[in-house]
Amino acid sequence: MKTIREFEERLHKEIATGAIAGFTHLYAGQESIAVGVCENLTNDDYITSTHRGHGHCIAKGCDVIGMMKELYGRADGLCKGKGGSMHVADMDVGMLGANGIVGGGPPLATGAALAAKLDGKGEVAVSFGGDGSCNQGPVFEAMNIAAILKLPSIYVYENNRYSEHTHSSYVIASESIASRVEGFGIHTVKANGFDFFEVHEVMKELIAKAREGNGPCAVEFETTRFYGHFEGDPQNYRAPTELEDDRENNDCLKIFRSKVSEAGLLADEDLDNIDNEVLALIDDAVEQAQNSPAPTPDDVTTDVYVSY
Amino acid sequence: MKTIREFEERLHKEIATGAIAGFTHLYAGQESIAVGVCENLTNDDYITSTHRGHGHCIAKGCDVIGMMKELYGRADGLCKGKGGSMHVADMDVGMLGANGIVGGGPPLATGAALAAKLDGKGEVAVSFGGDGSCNQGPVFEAMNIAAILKLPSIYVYENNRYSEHTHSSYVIASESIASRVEGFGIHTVKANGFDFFEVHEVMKELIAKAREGNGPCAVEFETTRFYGHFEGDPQNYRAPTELEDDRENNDCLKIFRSKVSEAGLLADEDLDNIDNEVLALIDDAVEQAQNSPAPTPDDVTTDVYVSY
Amino acid sequence: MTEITFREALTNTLHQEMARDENVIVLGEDVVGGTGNPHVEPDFVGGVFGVTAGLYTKFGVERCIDMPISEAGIVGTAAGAALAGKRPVAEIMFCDFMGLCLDQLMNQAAKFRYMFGGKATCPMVIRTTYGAGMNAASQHSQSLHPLVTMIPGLKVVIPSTPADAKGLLTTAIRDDDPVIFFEHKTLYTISGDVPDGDYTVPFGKARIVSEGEDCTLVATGRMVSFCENAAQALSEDGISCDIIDPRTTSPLDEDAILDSVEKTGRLVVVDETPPRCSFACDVAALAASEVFSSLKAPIKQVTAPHSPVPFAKELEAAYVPSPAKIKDIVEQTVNYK
Amino acid sequence: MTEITFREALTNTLHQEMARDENVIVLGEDVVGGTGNPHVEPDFVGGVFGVTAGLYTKFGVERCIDMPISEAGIVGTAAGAALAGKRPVAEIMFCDFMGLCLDQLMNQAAKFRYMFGGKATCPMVIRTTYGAGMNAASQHSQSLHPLVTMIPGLKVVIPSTPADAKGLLTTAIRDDDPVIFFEHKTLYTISGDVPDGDYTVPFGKARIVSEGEDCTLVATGRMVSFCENAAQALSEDGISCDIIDPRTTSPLDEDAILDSVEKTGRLVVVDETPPRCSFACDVAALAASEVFSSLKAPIKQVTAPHSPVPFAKELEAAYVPSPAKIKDIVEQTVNYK
Ligand SMILES: Cc1ncc(C[n+]2csc(CCOP(=O)(O)OP(=O)(O)O)c2C)c(N)n1
Ligand SMILES: Cc1ncc(C[n+]2csc(CCOP(=O)(O)OP(=O)(O)O)c2C)c(N)n1
Ligand SMILES: [Mg+2]
Ligand SMILES: [Mg+2]
Repeated sequence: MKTIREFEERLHKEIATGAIAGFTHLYAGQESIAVGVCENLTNDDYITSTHRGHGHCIAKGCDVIGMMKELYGRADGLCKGKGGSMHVADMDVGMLGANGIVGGGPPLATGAALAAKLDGKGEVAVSFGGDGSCNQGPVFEAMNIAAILKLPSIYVYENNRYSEHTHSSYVIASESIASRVEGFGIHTVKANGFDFFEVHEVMKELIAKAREGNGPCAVEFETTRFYGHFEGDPQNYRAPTELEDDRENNDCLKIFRSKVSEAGLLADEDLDNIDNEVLALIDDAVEQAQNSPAPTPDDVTTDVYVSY
Repeated sequence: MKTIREFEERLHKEIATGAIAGFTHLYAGQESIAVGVCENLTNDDYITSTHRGHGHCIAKGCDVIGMMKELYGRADGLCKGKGGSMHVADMDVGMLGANGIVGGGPPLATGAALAAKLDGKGEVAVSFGGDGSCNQGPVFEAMNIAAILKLPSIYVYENNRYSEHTHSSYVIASESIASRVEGFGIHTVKANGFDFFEVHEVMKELIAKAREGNGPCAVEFETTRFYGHFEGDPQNYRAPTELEDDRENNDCLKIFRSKVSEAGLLADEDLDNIDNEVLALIDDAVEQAQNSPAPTPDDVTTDVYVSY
Repeated sequence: MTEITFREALTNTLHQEMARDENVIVLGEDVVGGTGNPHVEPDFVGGVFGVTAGLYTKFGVERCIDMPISEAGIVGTAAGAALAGKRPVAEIMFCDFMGLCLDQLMNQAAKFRYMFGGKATCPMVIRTTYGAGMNAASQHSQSLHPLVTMIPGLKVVIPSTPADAKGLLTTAIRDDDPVIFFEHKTLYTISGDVPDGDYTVPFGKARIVSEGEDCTLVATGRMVSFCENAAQALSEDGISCDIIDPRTTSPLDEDAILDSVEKTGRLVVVDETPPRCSFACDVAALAASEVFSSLKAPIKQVTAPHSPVPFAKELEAAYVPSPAKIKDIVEQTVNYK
Repeated sequence: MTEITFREALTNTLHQEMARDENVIVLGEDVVGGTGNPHVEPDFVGGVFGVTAGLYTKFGVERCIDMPISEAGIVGTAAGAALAGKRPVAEIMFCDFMGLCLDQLMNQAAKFRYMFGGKATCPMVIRTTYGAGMNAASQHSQSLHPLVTMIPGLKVVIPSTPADAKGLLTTAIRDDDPVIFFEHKTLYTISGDVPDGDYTVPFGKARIVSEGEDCTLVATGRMVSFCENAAQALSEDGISCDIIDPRTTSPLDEDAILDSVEKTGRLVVVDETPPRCSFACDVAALAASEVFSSLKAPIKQVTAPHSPVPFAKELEAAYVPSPAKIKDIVEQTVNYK
């Protein structure tokens, strides 16, 4: 979680300097979800992600340095500088891609789950999506298909209350995302996404069910994003004290740390050490990214096809 | 209802002779729905329809002779022979078109309902769709949009148990179409589509609600089709006695006639007279269609644009 | 060699490839038929054009999968399964429905490999039907190969004979890139000799349908036989034509086309799509750029008009390029001074 | 005349047309911004590129409508409202998302009038952004005007200046056919003189950007200024160019293009799409067919390569046609022997 947080905090700064081009959507604030979900997965399981994908990538095991290089558009980035923030992917760890198309991921997760079912090894596929994505037609189709084929897929909705600048209460015509999804005959849970431990528990059960062949399930997590929709967004559509309140009371990292400390799982010192390691990793990543080679014009036309 | 039935029965015969080209999907068996719905509408209300659209067209007031000419591909057909069975439309009576795209209609009905709402005259828009259409993404989107904007639209699902050759119990991952639609925060009713009077009652209430500004609603009608998915379909995917059973016990016309007689609303004689008038009309339509002029090659490129 | 129909060639190929590689799966609407009805055993239909007949009975419900009417969901499912190691062959009943699943084709399947820096493969085939000729009207008669030919990352195949149907479908299924496979509705019933056993036709390699001196005709699918008819009639007037069937519009066998135009000095491109931004334009522009000095006459296209496909028989017949019209344009081209 | 930005020209036009005709309504994702948050008054955003700013405040929630992320639903709603007498102007944030709503564009809006025998009108405008230049990568940088130019029943508009932005958008809103209106992301901030008051630019009428003798350049949108840059550099070498901006790719001002090529004898078409079945092919094929005898050199196209749009700055810069590359190709064309 800390790695994701610091990755994003650092990006926030680097982007302000103009060092990183393109549209970047930061995941800070939602870390407990990515990590709480992915801690229950192995490299053989699949995830699909969104435009706000850094957290999912890191949680699923994408190389942080390779990611930073990718965001800097370097030739040795995870995707050779061709994808950038919205398209980070790593097949080796079952990360089937961030996705610039809202609602693009769930049908792919359904497909990966179909493959997993055929392989018969108990793998699962998880799609991450936002509150806004739940209104996209292909997302409904994907869930229906998974349900009728009893596929091992889990549809995670991270409800951070906004799709871009529009409040989720306006665009979703139902009591909740969860209640609507339930109508698809899919077992659905609503949970607190601010608490890593709750996320982890909920997902443990859902993923186990999916692995056992009980068909798809879904979960709606309450959460918040600490930065704008994209970097540069002034966020004046948010309530005056909303962000401070969230940072104060709904910071999943603070909650995590205090729970860990209270339960005596780790000493403050150990936690600090981890934090310092993370900071060093991010520093290293940025430095390596800054010093990595840029791609060359010839790279434009490679990797379009396997063969052509 | 009788007009629709005879229109379809006659088509069934004419198509077998090769007189009518293209893909034709007969509505026979479902008449009570089209008529029970449209009897509650005026020319200022809108409907959108499907590939199985003849019944909706006739019920909404399209000219039967013009329709028959259209199916025969004549220059003076309702759509000048350009549309054919799957694209019959008549803006003058609020019939926004049969539709060859399954799920194509509901978003259009949502749009027409938006226009109706802006016009503020209490008009409504009804979309007809089959059980198969309810799995199409844009249909979900259309209902969600109508719900959040509180539009005067009604989504009618005619569940005839099959989408082409596939049984609806397999492809719809929910208890019922109705229960899933309800998840969209839309008031939804499930009703017996075999009984004209029940259809009429149910729709009367729903349409009145929509006219009064209470937002969209939906209804799932149980029904059956008496012919194949399209003309030429051997229907061997249906249970052995299914069709005979339906014709015997679930014929909406028989049910209508016996109810009307029982209630003493019309004498047998009067009903027979109506039937004879209908037969004469259909005979006339076919004869006129057979004798109508074919379109000419120059017509191919007209009507693409208003101006170009 | 065995004489079979275009449809049989496709069905046999699916059987053959599914038997060869257990990663090959088939999915689509009504590809089985009868699924879900508690009173019957399924496998009645095998796709509305009958191409997937028998696959369910042979390979089971796990590998021949009926899908709901959800084109985006179908292609997305296929693309996701392909990313995860399967080789799905999905059926989109009519290419007209591509408008519903284009995102999954254009922004997902076509771009994975590139966006992900060459590390993903998406070996899926989308089989679909196209073309006019059955009076199926505007939404069931379109020819949309240009729509996907323009998209980098996709390969586009249009067989015109039963043998090519087999050879190209085999290649498509074994190919590691996403392939859109167009089957002309009116060709299912044509017959022809098809090689037995394992048979592949490479992508990007045109078929030289006939050889001549005076004009090059380029056409795909149903239009190939229309060109053959026209050429037959033209030969009676002493005009002989090269007829080139590119077989795949992406990749395109540019050399075959250009070599021919260098020889004949004249080019007529025939296609049944509307004219704008079409495959006919594409081939014409190629020649106008690459073999300009060989050209003896304007490059002509014979296409459908800029209008939707009409329903009535008389209108549809006037809409589709006819052998007579092809003949006429070739004559004009050859007589150009 | 007032000097304003491209964005301001569009915003002003929307205000003007909504004031003029109460049937004009605007809908799209975040066209208001802030809707639904109980703690704030909306209208913070006015579209992610700010084009619809102020419409909500001025015309109210009934006529400026925030929509869920449902592109098919948005276009379908617009099309249905248009059939029922409204004049919706819907925003599809990036044209890349057309894959999600193409059915409603291609099979519904574009074909109503034809399928219904000329009795329906569907006066809707789809405003959308296109083009590379912001390092937005493969799914947010495409130029998809060929995709809709090929569809009979649609009109396609691409303004390149603030004045055209106003004049063409006004015409689009008043037009009775469905119009797809492409706005290049990088042009929003350019400034230029724009006529005050009521101002329309007709469809199908090219803008002659500059006149010359040696070569015809055809380009739209952002590529027009790239051609101007190239022409400027070429003029120093004594080469003068006609630059033609068709402004609408459908309908196309064929005469303006052909007249120019007849004069110069040379044609270079510039577009930032990939090359296959492109608008560049379309224009090249037109000239190769219609003014063959005037041609002195091969018709060349300067386009993006057959690949998705890459992310990294260096890659994107190499992907998009540059003034230098245009200059180079024009020189080759002019020097062709
Ligand atoms: C198909 C599509 N439509 C619109 C967009 C523009 N867009 C990018 S992110 C976004 C909001 C997504 O909201 P949500 O799903 O809640 O995710 P969040 O940004 O809150 O993580 C929108 C509208 C897009 N990328 N893709
Ligand atoms: C988008 C789309 N997909 C597939 C088809 C082919 N098709 C035509 S009708 C049909 C079945 C429709 O079933 P349902 O909605 O139940 O209507 P019914 O035929 O029973 O009236 C299908 C799959 C189509 N026309 N459009
Ligand atoms: Mg959100
Ligand atoms: Mg049905």
